[in-house]
Amino acid sequence: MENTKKNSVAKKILRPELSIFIFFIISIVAGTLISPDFLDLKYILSTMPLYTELGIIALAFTYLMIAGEIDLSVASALTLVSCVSAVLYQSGMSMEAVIPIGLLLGLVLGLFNGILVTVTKIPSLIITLGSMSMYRGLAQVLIGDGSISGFPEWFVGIDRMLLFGVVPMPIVIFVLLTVIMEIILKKTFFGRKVVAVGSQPQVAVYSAVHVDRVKLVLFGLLGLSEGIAGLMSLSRLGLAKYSIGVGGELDIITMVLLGGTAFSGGRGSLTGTALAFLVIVLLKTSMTLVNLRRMDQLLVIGLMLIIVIILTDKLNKYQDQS
Amino acid sequence: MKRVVIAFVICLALVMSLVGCTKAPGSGPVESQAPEQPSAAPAETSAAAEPGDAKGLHVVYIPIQTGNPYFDPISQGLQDVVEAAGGTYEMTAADVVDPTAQIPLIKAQIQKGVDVICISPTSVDALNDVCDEARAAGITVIMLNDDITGNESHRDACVIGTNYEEVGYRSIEVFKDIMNGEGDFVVISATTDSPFQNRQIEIYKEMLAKPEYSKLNLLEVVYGNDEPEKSLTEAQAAIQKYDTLKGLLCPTTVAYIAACQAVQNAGLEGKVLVYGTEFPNQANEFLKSGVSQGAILWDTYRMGVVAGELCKAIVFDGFEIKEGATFNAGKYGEAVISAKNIIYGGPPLELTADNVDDYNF
Amino acid sequence: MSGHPLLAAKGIYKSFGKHEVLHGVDFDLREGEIHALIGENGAGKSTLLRILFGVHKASAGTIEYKGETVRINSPMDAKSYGMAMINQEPQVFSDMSILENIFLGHLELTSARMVDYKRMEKIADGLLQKLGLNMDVHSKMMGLSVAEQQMVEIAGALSSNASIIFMDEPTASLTPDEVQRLMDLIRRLKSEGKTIVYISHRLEEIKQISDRVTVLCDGKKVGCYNTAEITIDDMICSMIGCTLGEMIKKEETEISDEPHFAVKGLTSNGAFSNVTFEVRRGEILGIAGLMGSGRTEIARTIFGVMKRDAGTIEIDGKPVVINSPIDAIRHGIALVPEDRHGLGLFLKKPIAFNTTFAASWKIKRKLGFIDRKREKDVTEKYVEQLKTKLTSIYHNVGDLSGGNQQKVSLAKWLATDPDVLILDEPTRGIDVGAKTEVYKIINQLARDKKCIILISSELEEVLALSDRIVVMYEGRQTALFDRSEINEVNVLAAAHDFA
Amino acid sequence: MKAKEKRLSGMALREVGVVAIILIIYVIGCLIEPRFFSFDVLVNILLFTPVLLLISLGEMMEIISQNLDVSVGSIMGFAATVGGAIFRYDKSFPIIVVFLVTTGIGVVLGLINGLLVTRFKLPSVIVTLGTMNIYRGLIFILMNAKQIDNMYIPQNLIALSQPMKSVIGIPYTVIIAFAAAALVALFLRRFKTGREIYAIGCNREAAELRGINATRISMLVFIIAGGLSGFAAMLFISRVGYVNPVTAGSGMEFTAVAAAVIGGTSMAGGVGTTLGTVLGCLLLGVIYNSISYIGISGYWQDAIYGAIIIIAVIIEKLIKTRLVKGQEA
Repeated sequence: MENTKKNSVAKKILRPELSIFIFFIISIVAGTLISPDFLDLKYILSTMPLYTELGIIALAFTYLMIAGEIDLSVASALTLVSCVSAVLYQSGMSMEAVIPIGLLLGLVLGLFNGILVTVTKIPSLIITLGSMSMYRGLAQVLIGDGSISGFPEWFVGIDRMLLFGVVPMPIVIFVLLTVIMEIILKKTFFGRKVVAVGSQPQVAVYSAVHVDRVKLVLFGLLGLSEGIAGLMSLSRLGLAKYSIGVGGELDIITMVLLGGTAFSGGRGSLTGTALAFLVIVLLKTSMTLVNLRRMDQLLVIGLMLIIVIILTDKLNKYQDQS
Repeated sequence: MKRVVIAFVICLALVMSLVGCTKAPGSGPVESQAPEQPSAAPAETSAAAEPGDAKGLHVVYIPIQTGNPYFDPISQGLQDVVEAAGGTYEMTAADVVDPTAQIPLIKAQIQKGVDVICISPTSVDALNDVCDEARAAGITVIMLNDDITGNESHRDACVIGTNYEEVGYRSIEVFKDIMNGEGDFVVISATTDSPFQNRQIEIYKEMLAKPEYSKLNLLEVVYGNDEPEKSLTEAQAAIQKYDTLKGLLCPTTVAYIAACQAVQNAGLEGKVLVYGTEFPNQANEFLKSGVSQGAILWDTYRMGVVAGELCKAIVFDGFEIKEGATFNAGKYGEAVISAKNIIYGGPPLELTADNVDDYNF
Repeated sequence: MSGHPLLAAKGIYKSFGKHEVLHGVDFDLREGEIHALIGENGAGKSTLLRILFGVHKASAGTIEYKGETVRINSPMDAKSYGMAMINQEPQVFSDMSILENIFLGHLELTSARMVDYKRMEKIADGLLQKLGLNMDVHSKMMGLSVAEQQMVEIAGALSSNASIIFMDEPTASLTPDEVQRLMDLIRRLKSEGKTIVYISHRLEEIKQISDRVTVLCDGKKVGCYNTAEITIDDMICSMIGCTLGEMIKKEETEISDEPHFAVKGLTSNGAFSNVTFEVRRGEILGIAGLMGSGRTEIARTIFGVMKRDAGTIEIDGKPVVINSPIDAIRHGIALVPEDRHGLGLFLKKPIAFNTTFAASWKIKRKLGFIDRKREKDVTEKYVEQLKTKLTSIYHNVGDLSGGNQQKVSLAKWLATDPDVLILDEPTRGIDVGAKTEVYKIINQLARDKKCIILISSELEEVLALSDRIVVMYEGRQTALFDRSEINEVNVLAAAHDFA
Repeated sequence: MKAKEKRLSGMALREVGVVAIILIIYVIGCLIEPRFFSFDVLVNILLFTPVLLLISLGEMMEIISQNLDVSVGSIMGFAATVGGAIFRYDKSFPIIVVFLVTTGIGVVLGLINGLLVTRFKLPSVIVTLGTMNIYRGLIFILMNAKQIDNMYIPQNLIALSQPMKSVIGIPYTVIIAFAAAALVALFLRRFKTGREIYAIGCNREAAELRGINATRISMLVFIIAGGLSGFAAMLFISRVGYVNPVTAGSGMEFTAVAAAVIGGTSMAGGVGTTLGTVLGCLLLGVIYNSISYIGISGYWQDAIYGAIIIIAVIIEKLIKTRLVKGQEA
């Protein structure tokens, strides 16, 4: 009894998110160590919007990965949305009209993957490997490697709309989404279905869950987030270009995995992903401050990814056996 | 316990990798290429060069991309001048050619409060806001090698390698001589939307309209997207398609080397002539083996030096940038500011089998 | 014969996670004998075999080969001692040729270290002939029947010319004449001096061929007898600790006359065809048959997991359409699947999570939020009712013992308040104590006027508990016995389609 | 016997299909641009394959053994940069030796992947996503991000990929690559280990019950894949004539997966043929060239590649389901 009590306490502490939390601390310490200009909340806040778009997608991606699927086409979809929206606006459509269309397009792009995966039962990894290059390809076909800009004043610069004069809008959105989605995952039955589908699909089927339907919803959700992110980047940059967010899918997957979500599905948390998002932002910011070359940054992040996965794996194992 | 150990290991690993990387920042310590500190340098500059009195000349250069050799000489030039003047020089760049990638880099420099930011912009319009932000923070923003055409108001000045118009006219002239004024040729460009490329092609066409060029016949303009494999395939296709093809004109370095390889592969050295923009070290073999009859470029190192001198002038003697004003460009003498605050680094640099060995970049 | 046994296990303990399945079992194997290993499901037969073969690692105990203690950590080691294993569920490479399925792991090589297909073909043809099979060794494994796959695996074990062959219920899915052929083969192997360990539920087979019998019960060794000196009844007794009598008692319940649930001409292509029966409230209908006879598939089809190709499912005389478990539950049908781990429970999720998962409506507030309080109530209600032993309803199901897991699985489906409850192998892999409780529960449910369909490979169960019994053979319904006609002989005959 | 025919039809169907697509595209190409119909064009198409083929072969083995390695591109880039650096240091360095060096580097990096995957039981995609970045990063730390210019690359290496310099008019790189393919085919069909690669991909548990050391095998596969990528690095240098540490081999991993999958390698593992992968590469090569010859904007390339991957896997799915049905009936 005594022992089990200790166990449960230990369990509370040694949860998968722990590993990323450790890194959260490390990244702050390391950041302040390597650069005096680092610890400046205003500055950090102002750099966050640059990554928020990926962060938002990462949230929906967490759901998908908990359900045991993966989508490599996320960054490409983001780009395609922003490019199509830009083209539509250029062709004389009003921005008010473009926004819903952009969101809708995101939804469609997500569902396209979802339908292919659920209908053909082909691993999502390979399906989305295809759509990844297809979506970006389409964006390229659409506007070559030029760029489209010149959007209405009110639309451009979402990252410069501040809440309480310090917190940029994208971050507000990100935090809100994190909270809402975490609640849905942990407190509602839909959340349970997602977890169930990911941990043991067969059992889910026998427990009267439309596995495919759940997955479809999640792909749709992801698509929607891609739509939001696409429009956000359009607003932040005030331009669309086919090369925007190249390789973003890696950053996103990195965030999700860093957050302690199991690649095999069945376990994960939005808080973890949000933390991971912060860690990535902090690391990138501090490393950029000392003008560390991006390739070296990749090295650091790649290294961190592997370490965290191993650690999370250990923690998960610990959680399973009591 | 085991977990604690692991956690510890992580911390170690990360911190170490971080430190390890910071040890090799920017382009690392490189021996100066500019041998003599120009004697013509004005007194106050040399005074400023005294260490200790480095009243914070802090210059950061942000090229388009890391690992792109084109920018190395530019960076070198900047570095030599700035460090000779006792200032601090840093270079940082993104790993992908993504217009958004440069923004956090610039933000970081603002946060650090450097004096001058030199940027080779990835996009003509993605940087406006962040540039304004920088200038509002009292930082001089200089476009380097490329201008943000149409958004000139968002930067203080722009240093480009040479008058690119001149390069265009010069290329087609030389090309005509190589072709003995007659024959069919194909232009292999980068992408359909690259301003520089399109301007060059416009100039070619403008010249071709003239009577003395009448025998020169532009068959087609193809685009290699600046990818080696793609450019190569395009070049091969061109050679395949046109029996009468006599020349390949390439306003981009990737296409130039691809063209040379295509000609070699087809065994048409000397029968299909190649001319275009290329670095000495890349063109070297092809010029000597007679695959290519010539190449044109601008002295990128010189461009860097001029930019560096400009930074010095601005920070040390509050040099004011306006059209017509001149400043001392060190060993390259006076540099003048022309329209739209553009400064030309120097005249075009023409490479032939004979002079290519004189340059190493 | 040398003093030392060929292979001996001393004081083998093994536990999976929380609960221990082998408590210090001894086992010895003499050269050239056929040694039968019997015991109920979950008695630990397969586990013991898998430990000897290096698949599992024993928590304690030693293994001796010809008197010397050896370490067998993997099948690789086992093979090096000349062992081969025939698995209960055939382990096949469906995308590869039959030939390779036979030889993988010990491919024949030419002098040039290349795979020698010619030679393997010859050997394979020989083996398949011995087994009385004719199949093209180059065709792919995919599409073979379970029986055929089983035969191929047997051929595989033989082709490795192992001296010790473990057979884990090789006959479970075979037809009588296939079984006969296998028996002959085993005798021939014996005459060739091979040593064989043989697991089977078919005690008459064991009587037929084995020299010695080791009986396991609840992970303990009951004893080891010379087959000649022990009757089948004794075997049964020692297997179940002689408690059959009081263990399974059918409590009489009054059964309503008109059927509540019925299937007519139910067919699922490739699994079973034209199955017809009806169940009345308070009645227990047993479905008997060999493995692969289509028992489980019937359950799955009724529950809407498998495709229904023909026939109707009726409730109170009205046909209902069931295309998914969702429909099934809506019509008050529940299935407690045979495979707890693979199909029944989310092992790494809490007991409360599992108990309430299929009955979401009971714990949902508006907007689909979960009412923790009600979740707790529902769960505890069934913990109460089924006397599930646990420390906290928020611990993972995986931490419970097999018996209690099964109870949670039951609770999960009872929570959906079904009228028709299909129990597929409700006592597989749980200890005797738990079994008796499960039987009590089943009786209780019958008293609660539920229609119960009981599927089990343990004949005693079906015989003792059922009011009526449907017997399946190779996907055909061979008989439907009323209480009066129910006896072992009839059912077995029907199950083998004699008569 | 019926089963046999089905098997043939099943396997062949796929290859025949790919061949058909290749021919169709080629014919269309010829119709639109008559000059597309020439020996030199065929050579150019072949010239496209060597680097991709070698990497795809490795990727194919990974997929057959139920792994996926997205770091092969970075491995090639890494090896190429080191190889180039050697030449920059001494242009007259014996090419054979450098071949060995780059291959060796590939082997080591592959080994690292393999260790991480097998020791820590991590999904290979994730591990290699990590190492993909790490390897790329290492290039920069080691090479300081400097391009190795054309003038440093020995001519006789470049000559390997020049038709004119080859006695039979087909560049040596092509011959080398196809020879390698032949070896891989032999290895996979005729050697114990080769068959065991299929076995662990088909049903790992069963394989282990048969006493096959699955860990050892998948380890080996990672090493082979790495080695092939390292070897490919030299062909890359020979083809491109200089090494840019950023672009060298980036994105290659996805093209390689595409080639393998188009060639009929099943993501489910256990299925895939060398011939199929070779055809996959050729298909991509034909598309690549015809795009240029017909004069379609290069912008279409990625879109087309992506679409083809998706179509390919769906076709595979259809064939498979049809087969299973056929055999059940």
